[in-house]
Amino acid sequence: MDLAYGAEEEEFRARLREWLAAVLPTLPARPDPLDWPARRAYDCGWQRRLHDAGYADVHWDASPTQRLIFLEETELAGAPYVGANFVGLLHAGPTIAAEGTAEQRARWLPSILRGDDVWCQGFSEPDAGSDLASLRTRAVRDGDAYVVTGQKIWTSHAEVADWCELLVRTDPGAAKHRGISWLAMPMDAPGVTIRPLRTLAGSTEFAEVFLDEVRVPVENRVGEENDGWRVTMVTLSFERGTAFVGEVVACRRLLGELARTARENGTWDDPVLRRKLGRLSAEFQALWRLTQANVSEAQATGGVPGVGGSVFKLHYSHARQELYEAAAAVLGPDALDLDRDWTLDRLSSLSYTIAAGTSQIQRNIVAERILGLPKGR
Amino acid sequence: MDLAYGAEEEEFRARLREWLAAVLPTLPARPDPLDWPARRAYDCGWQRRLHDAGYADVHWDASPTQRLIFLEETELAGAPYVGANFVGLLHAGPTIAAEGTAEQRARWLPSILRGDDVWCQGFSEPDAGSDLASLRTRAVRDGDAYVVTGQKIWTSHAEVADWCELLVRTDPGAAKHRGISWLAMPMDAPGVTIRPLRTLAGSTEFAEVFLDEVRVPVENRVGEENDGWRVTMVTLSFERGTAFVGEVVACRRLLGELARTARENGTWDDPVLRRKLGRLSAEFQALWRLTQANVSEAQATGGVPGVGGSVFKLHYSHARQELYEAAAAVLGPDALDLDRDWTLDRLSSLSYTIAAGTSQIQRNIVAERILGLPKGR
Amino acid sequence: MDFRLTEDQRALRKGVRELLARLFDREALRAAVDAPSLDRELWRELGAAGFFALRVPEEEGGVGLGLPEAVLLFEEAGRVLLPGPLVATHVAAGVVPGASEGEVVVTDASEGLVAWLDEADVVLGSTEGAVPLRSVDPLTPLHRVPGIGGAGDEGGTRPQGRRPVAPTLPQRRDPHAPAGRTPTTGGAGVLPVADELVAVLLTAAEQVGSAEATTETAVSYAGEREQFGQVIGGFQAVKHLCAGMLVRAELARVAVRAAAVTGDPVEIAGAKLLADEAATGNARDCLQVYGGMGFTWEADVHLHLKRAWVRARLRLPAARAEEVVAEQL
Amino acid sequence: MDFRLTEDQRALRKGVRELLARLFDREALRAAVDAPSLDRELWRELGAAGFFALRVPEEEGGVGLGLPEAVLLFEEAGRVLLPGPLVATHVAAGVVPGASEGEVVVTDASEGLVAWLDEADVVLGSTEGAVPLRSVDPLTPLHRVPGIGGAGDEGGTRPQGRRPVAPTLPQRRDPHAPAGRTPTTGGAGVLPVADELVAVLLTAAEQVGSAEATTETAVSYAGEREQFGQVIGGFQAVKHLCAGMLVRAELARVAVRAAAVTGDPVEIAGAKLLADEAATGNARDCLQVYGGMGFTWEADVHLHLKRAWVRARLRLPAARAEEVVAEQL
Repeated sequence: MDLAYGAEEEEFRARLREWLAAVLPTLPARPDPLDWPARRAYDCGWQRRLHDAGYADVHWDASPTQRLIFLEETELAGAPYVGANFVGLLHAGPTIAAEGTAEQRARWLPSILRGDDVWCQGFSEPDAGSDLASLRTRAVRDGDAYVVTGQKIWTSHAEVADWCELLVRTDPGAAKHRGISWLAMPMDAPGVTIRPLRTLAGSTEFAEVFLDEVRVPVENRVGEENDGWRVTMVTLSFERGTAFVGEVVACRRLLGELARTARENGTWDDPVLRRKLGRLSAEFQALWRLTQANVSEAQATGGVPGVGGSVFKLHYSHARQELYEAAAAVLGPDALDLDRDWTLDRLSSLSYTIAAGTSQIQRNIVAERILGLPKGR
Repeated sequence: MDLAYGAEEEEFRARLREWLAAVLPTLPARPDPLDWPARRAYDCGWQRRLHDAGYADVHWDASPTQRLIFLEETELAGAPYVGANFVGLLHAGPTIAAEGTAEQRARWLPSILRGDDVWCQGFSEPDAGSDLASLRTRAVRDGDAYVVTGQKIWTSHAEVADWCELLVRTDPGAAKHRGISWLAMPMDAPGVTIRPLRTLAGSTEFAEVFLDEVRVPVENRVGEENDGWRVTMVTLSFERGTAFVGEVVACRRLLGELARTARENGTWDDPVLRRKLGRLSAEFQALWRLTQANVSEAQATGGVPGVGGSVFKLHYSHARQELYEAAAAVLGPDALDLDRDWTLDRLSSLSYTIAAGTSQIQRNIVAERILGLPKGR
Repeated sequence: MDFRLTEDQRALRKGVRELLARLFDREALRAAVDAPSLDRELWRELGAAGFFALRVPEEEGGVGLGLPEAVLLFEEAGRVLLPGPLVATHVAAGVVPGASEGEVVVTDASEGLVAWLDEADVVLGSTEGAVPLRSVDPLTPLHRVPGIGGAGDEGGTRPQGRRPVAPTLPQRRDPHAPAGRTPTTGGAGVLPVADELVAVLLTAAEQVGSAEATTETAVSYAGEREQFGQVIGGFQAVKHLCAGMLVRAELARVAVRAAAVTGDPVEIAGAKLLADEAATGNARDCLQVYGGMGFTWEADVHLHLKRAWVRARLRLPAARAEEVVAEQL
Repeated sequence: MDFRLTEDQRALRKGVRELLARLFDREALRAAVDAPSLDRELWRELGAAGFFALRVPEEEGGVGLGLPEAVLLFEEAGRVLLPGPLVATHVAAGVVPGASEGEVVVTDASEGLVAWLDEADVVLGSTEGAVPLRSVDPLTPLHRVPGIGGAGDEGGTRPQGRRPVAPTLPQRRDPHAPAGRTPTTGGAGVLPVADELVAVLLTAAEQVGSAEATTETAVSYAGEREQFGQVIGGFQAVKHLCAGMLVRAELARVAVRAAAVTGDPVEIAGAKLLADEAATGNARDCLQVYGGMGFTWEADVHLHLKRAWVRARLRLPAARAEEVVAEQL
């Protein structure tokens, strides 16, 4: 039970902090959220700077504790998010690193780390959400290529991505987890159609991707044919320990801002609200400690994440939604104003109990994998 | 949408109120809660007075609206509860009235109405709770009697009951709902052993009943052999419309008392508590209206209850538990004092989401029978 | 006592439901979302159908019905997300000329907000310095009256085109009575500003309609959507979410309808409280049942949620409603 | 940073668990419930094992460990419902002679309540006019100090046998330091009454232990109890209840342990808040999983719930804890 960081870790933190202080003022202005090419350019420019400063592979090679410090410090400093490089750095990249051939690693990884290539994710389908393994996008072998037809959904950054990590069904006769393969698909291949998907917040953060007889070379398959589900599980579990570091740091900052606003507009005098904010503060503090606990666990087990992520996500998604409800109470009528960040974030927060495994699915995972209760419905 | 009572109903209320005002002061002192024979005598004495005044069959023959008025007025006046006569008046009696032969009705009903005979219920078993139909108490035909062996649990008033409405398995080979029969068992039959069951509130409101080759005459069976489940469903659904009238009236009174206490001890100045009490008051008011709605429905359909009871019970049991949590906050350290009614009632309230169908089972009922969602797990 | 709808009330509800299905079906809803503006033709048709004049006495050319019937109307309006300042215009009928007929659009300031200010002909209450804000609900354009009910006036005070009009409204009115009739019962000050109470209750009725609509939507989706080889409505977690929605909606419905019958201010406040919770809570749960698909602009769930948020803030928000109910304890 | 238990801490926890299994198994628990009185022999054995002297410096005859280790101890105590004024005696060790060794039983007044007053040798804080009350928790006899923290003094002021003893305790102490040592850091007033903070934290640790015990009990019962042809733990409604229990317990556990490491007053208040909620909430949910069987006196669930209620009230109840945490925002 040691919450103090070691000398090496503190040195890492100090160097990073110094670098951030120097580099952040030199960044260009943040792009318009609706201008996807500008966002890509901005995010990739940031990744290039990280690369040149030696931080590009912090998600891959650094220790979980260093990663924690990196995510904490960048968030505290207000540095850009991983943004368009999310899938490349945190999903596809690690998968290729772990499961790809030497040739595949050499082909795809350096451009991810340099911020040259942007990846997106083609996993979910309209009829395969919580039940991802029921995906139906078909890949039929034709010579040295797969011919892929189907539809993907909830694909972020599809419009500006170079590559897509794609799950396809290569054996429709096998049990549903057994007939899936993992492909790297170039997004400019003929037959790929992208349709932006408008969310309830009015933005187009996601897209649908339609695949009509898209030819993907067999050499783009990572892992064995029909072994894609196992390959995918590696991807999905990769950074669970540190997945939420930035978000918890951000929430604690948000809570502070909210308290400041409440003090300014007088709602702080309402004990109902004030005590609510106190309770949320205690919860986010505990979530920060839970993050540290999960990172310590990951550090000790060589980076293999446990199911602590499900425990974390269950409470975090709830607490963050509560945070926006409290914000709405503090803002009063102004909570209906879309030009307030709070309002847009409140709308976005509605996805927290759904995306990346609904709370219902997370509770199943906790009950079955941690508590050992029987599988059932 | 008419909430005004008709002339006949108002007259019924006025007469009842007048009678209550006259009779209540003449009642003996309430018995010690631990003295079961005294409780029986008190409850039966009250039932006898109701009988002599013409109110004995208010649960059977009166209209649902009259029953609503009866329960509302007796609760408002602080009259005794149905107490030891609960099963006779509200479960066994109506079942015999609906399903018994002329001979059975003549044999058992008058003594229930007069408050001469007390009935108890032998339904639940240690391994048959939510899944009542899995009961295992066996009844084997031997000449003109059933020989009954098994164990019942959660039997109220067992120590002072004359009769038990007993569910037994008469065909162990049949599907679980199909092999059950309904018997009237005399509690003084050889082989009946009663063991009081201490609840977490420290009281012995319930008992376990052990049955060791108890002979019950076949003529005591109500309904056909193996048809007991249907007979039971009649019993269980009998007074759903008005089942909670007294409790809602009582809760609204309790809430008023709580507000008074809060005003006296200063906790009323805490907006968190005050607003909580306001919210609870709105909920109990709505529950009262829901009761009226359910009664109106029952009145219109000739007393056949709908599933409104499940909707009611789900919210009521939750709200009433919340009421005691609020009471604990008002009382502060005094909430730990067992000599306060609030504390004992708080403990008893823990059963509300369990007894007579857990909230989980009630949600299944609402989802399947009202909303038409598929049966499942 | 018979709390069920009368034959006439059932017929009224059926008629309104059919009317709205004709005037404002889902296609019209989505068209309105894409191009939000107040449809004057629709407004006049509502007027012609008696939507606004429902409580105006027959001798004054109205329908001559009461609050219970008005509540049924607004439940139906809430179900289909009918847009416009319906409550304000309904309450103004019989007082503001043209409101009854749907010729005049009336809005009002409530809790520092004014809905549909740019489209309204008559504005009740003070809207001084009101500035437009980008409303969370695409179907409810809002102006903000600075300095009232919240975080202040960072928005500044942009000039606006129209002068607010505040005709003299009767200050008290028996909520049982059709609009415009003089109170027949109660001494001075018994019912403070009955019109505002009526507005609160009708807003609550819209919330109830919305809560019922999202319940039905969720149940219907849960009965169709398959995952893990069965419809998701077969999973207890989903079933129990849906059951909770029904309970909330039912409780709010009886509360609102009873408050319409009694007209009791405390009962109205309590009904608003439960109706707000039912509408916002059920829209949230509906979204959870829908999963990702509910998160899209194309699904209607978010429209219900956003409107429910707006209605919850517009008239007697929860904090004050709780105080009103606590007050009489 | 490594938030995991060290080898030593794991060994300590294992040792304490074995010790308590020996000193206070379930049979002993139920015997204590049937005949509640403070077992002086048990108290001395706890003293001999270092339960009270854990944080007293080695040079003063103690074990010389810190708050994190104490928290592990009290988690274990909470798991098995170990009775007696453990927290007060532990905090008094090194200050009140005989406390370290378990020769002297120390209790204190907190929030208008005093636990085990009749059995204690030393009482800290003012207990003037304290009257016995029939405690909801059969294992925690309580006296009520009238007029403090609640509804007043209807109980009157019955005379009592013993005069309260209030030795002079150091008013501030660094919670990182073993008990009795003088503070080495911090200016005047930085940590108000560190002993009270320590007491709050150790009470929270007991709550965490209780929350974990009820989680395990519920899960174990859910894995055995059959209804409708399967164990009830296979039903989603039950599974999800259990999952929620684990989440609450985990969150409270990391909060309490981190607060033990940092000794930060605000973090301690937050930890108490979450621990109270975990203990009471999980006992409630455990009871719900048990159904009727949990409602019996024979099941231990109610003992956890009642003790959790008592602990939640005894030191820094939720309302104040929330204010303490809000204060620093």
